[in-house]
Amino acid sequence: MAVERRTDFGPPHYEKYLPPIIKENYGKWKYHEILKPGVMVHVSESGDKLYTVRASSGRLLSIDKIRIYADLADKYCGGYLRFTSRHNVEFLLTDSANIDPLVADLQKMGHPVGGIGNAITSIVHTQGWVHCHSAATDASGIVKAVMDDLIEYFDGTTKLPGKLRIALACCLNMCGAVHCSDIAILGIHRRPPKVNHETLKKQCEIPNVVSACPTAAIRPAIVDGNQSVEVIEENCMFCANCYTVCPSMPLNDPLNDGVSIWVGGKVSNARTEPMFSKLAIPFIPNNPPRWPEVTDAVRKLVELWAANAHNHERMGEWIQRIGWPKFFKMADIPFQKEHIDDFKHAGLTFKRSTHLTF
Amino acid sequence: MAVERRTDFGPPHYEKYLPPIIKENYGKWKYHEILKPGVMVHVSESGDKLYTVRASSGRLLSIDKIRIYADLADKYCGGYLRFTSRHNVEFLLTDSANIDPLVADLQKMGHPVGGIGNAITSIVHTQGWVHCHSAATDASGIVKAVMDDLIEYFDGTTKLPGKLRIALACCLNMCGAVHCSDIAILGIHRRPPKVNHETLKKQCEIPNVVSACPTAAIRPAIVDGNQSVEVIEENCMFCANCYTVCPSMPLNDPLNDGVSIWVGGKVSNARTEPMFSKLAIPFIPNNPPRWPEVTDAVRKLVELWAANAHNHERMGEWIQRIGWPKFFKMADIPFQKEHIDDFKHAGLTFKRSTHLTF
Amino acid sequence: MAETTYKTPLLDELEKGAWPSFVKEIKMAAKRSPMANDLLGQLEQSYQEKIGHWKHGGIVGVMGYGGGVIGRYSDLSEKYPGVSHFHTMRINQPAGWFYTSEALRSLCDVWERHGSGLTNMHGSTGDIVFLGTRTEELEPIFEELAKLDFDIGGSGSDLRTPSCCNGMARCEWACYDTMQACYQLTQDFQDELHRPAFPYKFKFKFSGCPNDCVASIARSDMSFIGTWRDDIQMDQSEVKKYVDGGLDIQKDVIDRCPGKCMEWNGKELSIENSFCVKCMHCINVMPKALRPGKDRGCTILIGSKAPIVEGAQLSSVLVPFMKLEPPYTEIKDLIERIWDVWCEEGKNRERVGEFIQRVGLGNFLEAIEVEPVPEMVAHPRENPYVFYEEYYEDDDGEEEEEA
Amino acid sequence: MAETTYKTPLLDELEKGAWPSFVKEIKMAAKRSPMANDLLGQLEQSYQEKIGHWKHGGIVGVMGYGGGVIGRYSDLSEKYPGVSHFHTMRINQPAGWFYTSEALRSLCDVWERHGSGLTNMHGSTGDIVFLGTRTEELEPIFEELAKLDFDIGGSGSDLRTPSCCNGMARCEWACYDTMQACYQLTQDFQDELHRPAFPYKFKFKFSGCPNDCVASIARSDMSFIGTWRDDIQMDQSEVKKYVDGGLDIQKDVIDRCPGKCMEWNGKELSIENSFCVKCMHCINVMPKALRPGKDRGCTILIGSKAPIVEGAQLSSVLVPFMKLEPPYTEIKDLIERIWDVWCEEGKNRERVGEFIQRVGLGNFLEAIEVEPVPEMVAHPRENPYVFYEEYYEDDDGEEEEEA
Ligand code: SRM
Ligand code: SRM
Ligand code: SRM
Ligand code: SRM
Ligand code: SF4
Ligand code: SF4
Ligand code: SF4
Ligand code: SF4
Ligand code: SF4
Ligand code: SF4
Ligand code: SF4
Ligand code: SF4
Repeated sequence: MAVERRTDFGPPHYEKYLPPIIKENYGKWKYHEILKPGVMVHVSESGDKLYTVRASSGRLLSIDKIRIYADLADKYCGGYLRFTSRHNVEFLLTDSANIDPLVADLQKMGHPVGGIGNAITSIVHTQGWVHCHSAATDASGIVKAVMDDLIEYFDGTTKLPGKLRIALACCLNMCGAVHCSDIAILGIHRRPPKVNHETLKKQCEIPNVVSACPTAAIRPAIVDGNQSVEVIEENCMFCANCYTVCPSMPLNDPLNDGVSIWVGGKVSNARTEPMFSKLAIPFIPNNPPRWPEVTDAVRKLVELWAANAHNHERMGEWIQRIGWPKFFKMADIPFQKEHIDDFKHAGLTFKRSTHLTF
Repeated sequence: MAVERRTDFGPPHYEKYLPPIIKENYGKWKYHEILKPGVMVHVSESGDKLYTVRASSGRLLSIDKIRIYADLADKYCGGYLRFTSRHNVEFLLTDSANIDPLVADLQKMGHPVGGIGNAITSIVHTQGWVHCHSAATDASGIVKAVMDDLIEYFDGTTKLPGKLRIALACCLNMCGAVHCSDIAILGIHRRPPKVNHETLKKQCEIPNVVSACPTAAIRPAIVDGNQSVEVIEENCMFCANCYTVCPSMPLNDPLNDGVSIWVGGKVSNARTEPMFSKLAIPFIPNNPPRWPEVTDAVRKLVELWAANAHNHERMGEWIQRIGWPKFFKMADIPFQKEHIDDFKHAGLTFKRSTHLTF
Repeated sequence: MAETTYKTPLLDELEKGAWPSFVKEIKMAAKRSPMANDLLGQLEQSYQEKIGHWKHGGIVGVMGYGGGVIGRYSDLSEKYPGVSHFHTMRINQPAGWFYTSEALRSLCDVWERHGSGLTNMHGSTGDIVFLGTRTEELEPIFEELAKLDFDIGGSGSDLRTPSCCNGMARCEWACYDTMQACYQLTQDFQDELHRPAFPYKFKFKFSGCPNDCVASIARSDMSFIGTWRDDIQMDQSEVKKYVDGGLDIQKDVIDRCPGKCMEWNGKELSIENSFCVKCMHCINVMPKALRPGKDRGCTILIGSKAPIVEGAQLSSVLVPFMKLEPPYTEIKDLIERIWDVWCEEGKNRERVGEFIQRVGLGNFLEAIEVEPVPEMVAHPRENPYVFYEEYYEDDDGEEEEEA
Repeated sequence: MAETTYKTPLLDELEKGAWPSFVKEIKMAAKRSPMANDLLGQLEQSYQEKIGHWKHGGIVGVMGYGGGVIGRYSDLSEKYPGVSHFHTMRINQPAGWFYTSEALRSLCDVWERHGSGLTNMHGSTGDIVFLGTRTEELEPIFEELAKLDFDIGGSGSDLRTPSCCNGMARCEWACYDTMQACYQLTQDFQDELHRPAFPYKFKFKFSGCPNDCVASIARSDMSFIGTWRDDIQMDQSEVKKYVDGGLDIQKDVIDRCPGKCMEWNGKELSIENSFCVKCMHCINVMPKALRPGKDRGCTILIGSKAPIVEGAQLSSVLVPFMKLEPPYTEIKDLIERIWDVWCEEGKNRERVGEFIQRVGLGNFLEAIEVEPVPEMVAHPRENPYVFYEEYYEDDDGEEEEEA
């Protein structure tokens, strides 16, 4: 008989990977200070100091690059490093003399150091054309183009009033959880699913397909003798939930796919409660490889916010203070029908007071 | 041939009823001052002064009382008077010497003078058992009992931090528009309609009845050979919309009807945007003639607000500042399932942050 | 007339106390009116039994009018014949609820001759409410009222009796002439007021400033609320007097300003008016020192209503700013476009606010030919479910119009 | 291995610029891996055509596990055979994403042997993502990973790989031990993580304080966010230093405090802690001077998710305050009660947040045996549509239980 296969052992225990200084000061950190862009120190009650150098990883990493990280970690910090919740890489140093050489090495290899404090940090993003079947746009490409353009705000060259979080999701599934970002770049379809009537009955359960549609745009139908479904096109708002449950209903369409831009979301409870992002620019066509209209639009938004926000005022807090009418005017974005919510709770987004500025 | 009957001539022109001082200063008022409880003066750019004495009318007035008002108006102010949007009567004087005698006369006849400025003014209310078929409680009786109890806040004996508006509606139709009141007293049914299967088919259109129900609690049924409807009782939330469209579905029920108390609504745009009232006390049984549990509950709420609110802070603004958990604790009201919204937009009333106090 | 004298031990309890007693009023009226007397009897029984005794209303009215009367019948009419019919008449009040003693007396006289002698001054929509009469009295009442120039108000699925705050007549803050606007639109829409032809009721209310003293934002399908576009008028010396008089201007005014746009340097108040949201608070607190600006008009909002059926709504901004002045052409055109669309596509018993939510504000605006502006929303959409209306076809690359 | 060298003029544009280039990474990997090479070719084609070339995923996995692998096939597999299979493996990251160089290297070695050599460090749920391999490699990879103690993460309708901020390991504000809690609950719910048996996915995220550095309130069905109940710890001399150092304490701290509970008298800062909503702002601005209180624990919130289908949600308060400490019995019991109810009554593809909205939070609380508290709501209900559950019967006067 075979040896029983080991399963369900779970992830390795994190303690294995903690540097000694962390083990010793676990739960005993007292305060931190930002020393320069991308570099901070945490000071323990014991007086111990832990230096962190943060660099952009790009997220999509080859094993070659990871091995280089490992080498750097060995060289400067006993082999200890981590990644952040926004996919940056962080080196954990105890010797402050190692900071500058490490930073220099990272910069040399094209991994800018920064993203700490009042800065723009890495864009949380998703798969796009690199791996996902649902993508209405590419993820890595836009992210690269946008961050190339915004690098001054990552590496500390240009100061900002507060943190600004950008996220990208390549379709409405929003794996990048862009719904609560200062600026969100969201891939969108704009053409209803093209039903493949020949494969549908085989690949999909018709009742599931019908019930998948939040706007009841799908109904069963016999087409060319096939049991299939039809889409009432004017009821479709391109969520692609039908496609998720049924491969025979693709929405991907080069002519109509593109991105929308959303602003003013946040996650932290700092000052204001967490907020959803709101629609700013309904549609920008895909324009690979560098999506110049998207990088322009994002830069304009960043600059507008940077020039006008108070200290520690996130994008959404700033807009809340000045009001959306002023925002649309200052951002020079035409306000359109698309901006007005018409989903289930739409009525609650209407302006139900006379608190207006002129 | 008969003379053509005059119709559609509309209300009389208001100018006929304006005192000369108003005609002369129409649109030219400069400022006003509150002289004492229930008495204010408006000063015109011309220097003219118009004194207003406001008294509670009670709203349900006999022609005898109206004639007495008319006499008072003749005696003190050239026959000019008006009623307010909250059903108080206002006498419009030009001679300040007439103020005190008028106030004395009004008080003598049981019509307290007050309600101006930071005070409780008359309760906007509805018909109740005096005239309406839908009433889950009486209107005038509760209003009388509550205002007897709160008279000190109307006549200026006890000062308040701001305006406090109470309203009463005897059923969910909310003719008293209680949905935006600092304190709202709302008649509620708590027993599903008792269907009169014999009359239903004759009196009502079954499809209308079925579609009248917002929670789909009604379905067509044959009962004892009659075409009728049945009510899925656990889906009924007692809105009585079915009864409005169909007399054969009464909800009135002495054992289960009563009132609920709502707090924190406002209409004005002053400072904060208008707000809906929120449920404070889910149910108090009808206890005529003086509804002591209701008067107690209202007084407690008024006192709590009065003792704790800042200047110009309406009930809802105060609660917003301290938070609902503190409100429930201070008001000593148990928080129950009933307080949690479960209608269409319920999810938007949940606490979606960690902004809590302990 | 032979009349029962009812024992009313419960109601008698409501003659006590400082507040005016409706029981006393009914008793006063009962001295002369058997209807009022029987109301007393029936009401006492309701108090005993904790239930009303009115039947579901029937349709009654005056000739040529479809609204203005609420039919009401007792379910104890044998016991209380005086209230076997007990209909309500809604009489359109004069704008601002101003009266002369003479006008009131003549109304009382009509009501003494033909009804219970009981009224509401006023109903919560704003009408003079004549409380309790018989079907056969309706026409004579109307005839007599007509002679006094008093017409009937609305009820049913029609325009309801509009109402307004006293505005320019007695308030320094009125930003447009509420009483004139209310009067004029009432006159111009008499047919809509008297002949129910809408999907459901429709209410106008006119408030002269954002204090909204007729609760228009909460209680009318179309709310006209005065406001201004330029700077708040300030008299610095009067500001100073308030402060010297004990006003804590920082705490009670500046810290409460929703625009966060005021500053007090110990001597002068300054306001960054481009951030002022016209809330009225500072003006309310210092009426001698501050006044609304001079470029005045109103914000028009749409859709408020009580909860039945889809939940209560406050009105929402439709026109951020409009001068509301005679001959009111622009606003009347707008109203008619709204009614056209709503009458065409609204469901039975669907208030305009519910209708807008069902069809979508964007679509509604297109139908009534109003451009969307950001002032209409608290914020743009949060969900990505956008009904983009056009797409390109693969074959020809041309934009195609959908829906 | 015979390999095409693709011309990638469009992708090459993305090698330029200051940000790390994913194209460079793919090219680096392509040197060794035909899979990565064909990915490059297919991606260039996507860039030319503005469309992805992946087929709808199929179900693939490792023995005994129902999740953790996302099947992926090219729709151009003849042209790009290297990506005919291009499955993703989700590897459960160590809590807090801490590694040693050695651990990373051994992961790389596994992936060099069996996959494209491309990864995401990390996926947006938090997993180590191995990007691109063939079905037949899955089992060998798992075997090798197991030797390294790395297990697979979640996918499909199961518990997804939990993640946490670095908490006590490197942050002075952690109010509970996020890494321990994350690790322990992950271990304790291995079965739920590996064998999809829920109505839909379910995510845990752990943040040590209300700054919420893993976005748990926006991205997890159950959000654990550290907080405290007592007073903020203050060091007045450090406060003074910040002010002396140029901090505008009034404008940048006090005026921005949502609890409106701070005062600065020029020398000392005072906080009315009973009004502090634990937002972290003042602490964030003055980390040397202020610290969270000492009575620490966490707020547990439930239900956040992306928009599909009912619209996006943030998590809402379920437990205002709980000590989150070993052996985590109380929280595990609660989680199990929640899963029981949701598994029993949730519809297919209904996230727990949607489920709660459908059945009503009150009913949900009853089912999971949690008492309602006002902290759970932003405000009590505004609509009067209350499902009172009991009424008296006329005949016997006894209270009857409904529903
Ligand atoms: C390393 C990381 C946690 C981890 O375990 O990986 C982290 C670490 C720290 N965060 Fe964070 N945050 C991290 C993601 C987040 C996120 C999540 C996200 O962005 O997806 C948030 C919520 C963002 C949002 O609200 O949309 C977040 C909101 C904060 C805030 C609140 C900022 C605000 O004003 O809203 C602070 C406080 C501050 O910076 O003043 C904070 C503060 C900090 C401190 C200062 C905490 C400390 O004392 O160690 C750490 C370094 C600060 C910095 O990056 O500026 N961290 N922080 C994450 C780094 C991400 C990155 O690579 O850039
Ligand atoms: C006479 C009347 C208008 C009318 O045409 O009939 C009126 C008249 C005045 N109102 Fe009003 N309001 C009147 C109903 C209202 C209403 C409507 C209601 O209560 O149903 C509101 C909205 C209430 C709400 O928000 O729920 C209202 C909200 C205000 C406010 C804002 C108060 C606030 O802080 O929220 C002010 C400003 C103030 O008092 O500081 C105000 C101020 C005033 C002033 C001072 C305006 C002026 O300069 O003449 C008038 C006398 C003040 C007073 O009563 O204290 N009036 N006022 C109404 C008297 C009702 C009564 O008999 O008590
Ligand atoms: C008389 C009056 C109450 C009062 O004592 O003041 C009243 C009385 C009735 N209202 Fe009302 N409503 C009265 C003002 C209101 C208001 C307040 C307002 O207009 O400012 C509202 C809330 C605002 C609104 O329009 O939403 C109001 C919202 C309702 C509703 C719910 C409408 C909704 O869309 O939610 C109904 C139910 C219906 O229409 O079927 C209703 C229905 C009724 C009916 C006709 C009962 C029925 O189910 O058919 C009541 C007749 C009572 C009777 O026998 O006398 N009444 N009703 C008010 C009219 C007097 C007047 O003309 O001046
Ligand atoms: C790989 C990853 C994106 C990434 O590049 O990082 C991802 C990729 C996919 N997600 Fe996701 N999701 C990923 C994190 C998320 C997140 C973020 C999070 O967990 O913090 C969300 C938003 C939060 C949430 O759970 O709501 C997310 C919300 C979705 C949804 C929408 C779920 C909803 O209830 O609204 C779907 C659609 C579905 O489940 O059918 C989805 C579906 C998918 C599928 C499986 C596509 C599908 O339709 O079946 C994607 C496979 C892509 C591929 O081929 O590689 N993915 N997905 C992330 C997982 C990596 C990891 O394990 O670390
Ligand atoms: S956001 Fe959409 S397209 Fe992008 S990875 Fe997620 S499911 Fe795929
Ligand atoms: S994309 Fe969404 S809205 Fe359109 S048919 Fe599919 S499920 Fe319905
Ligand atoms: S609130 Fe209800 S019971 Fe009262 S008058 Fe209006 S419809 Fe009648
Ligand atoms: S009272 Fe309301 S919820 Fe109950 S059956 Fe009638 S319409 Fe439905
Ligand atoms: S709404 Fe404004 S203008 Fe009208 S009475 Fe009230 S305060 Fe005066
Ligand atoms: S009107 Fe209101 S918003 Fe404008 S300055 Fe005065 S208080 Fe501020
Ligand atoms: S969530 Fe709080 S405890 Fe965790 S890393 Fe961020 S700031 Fe520190
Ligand atoms: S944590 Fe936030 S709410 Fe509490 S005192 Fe500091 S700033 Fe105010």
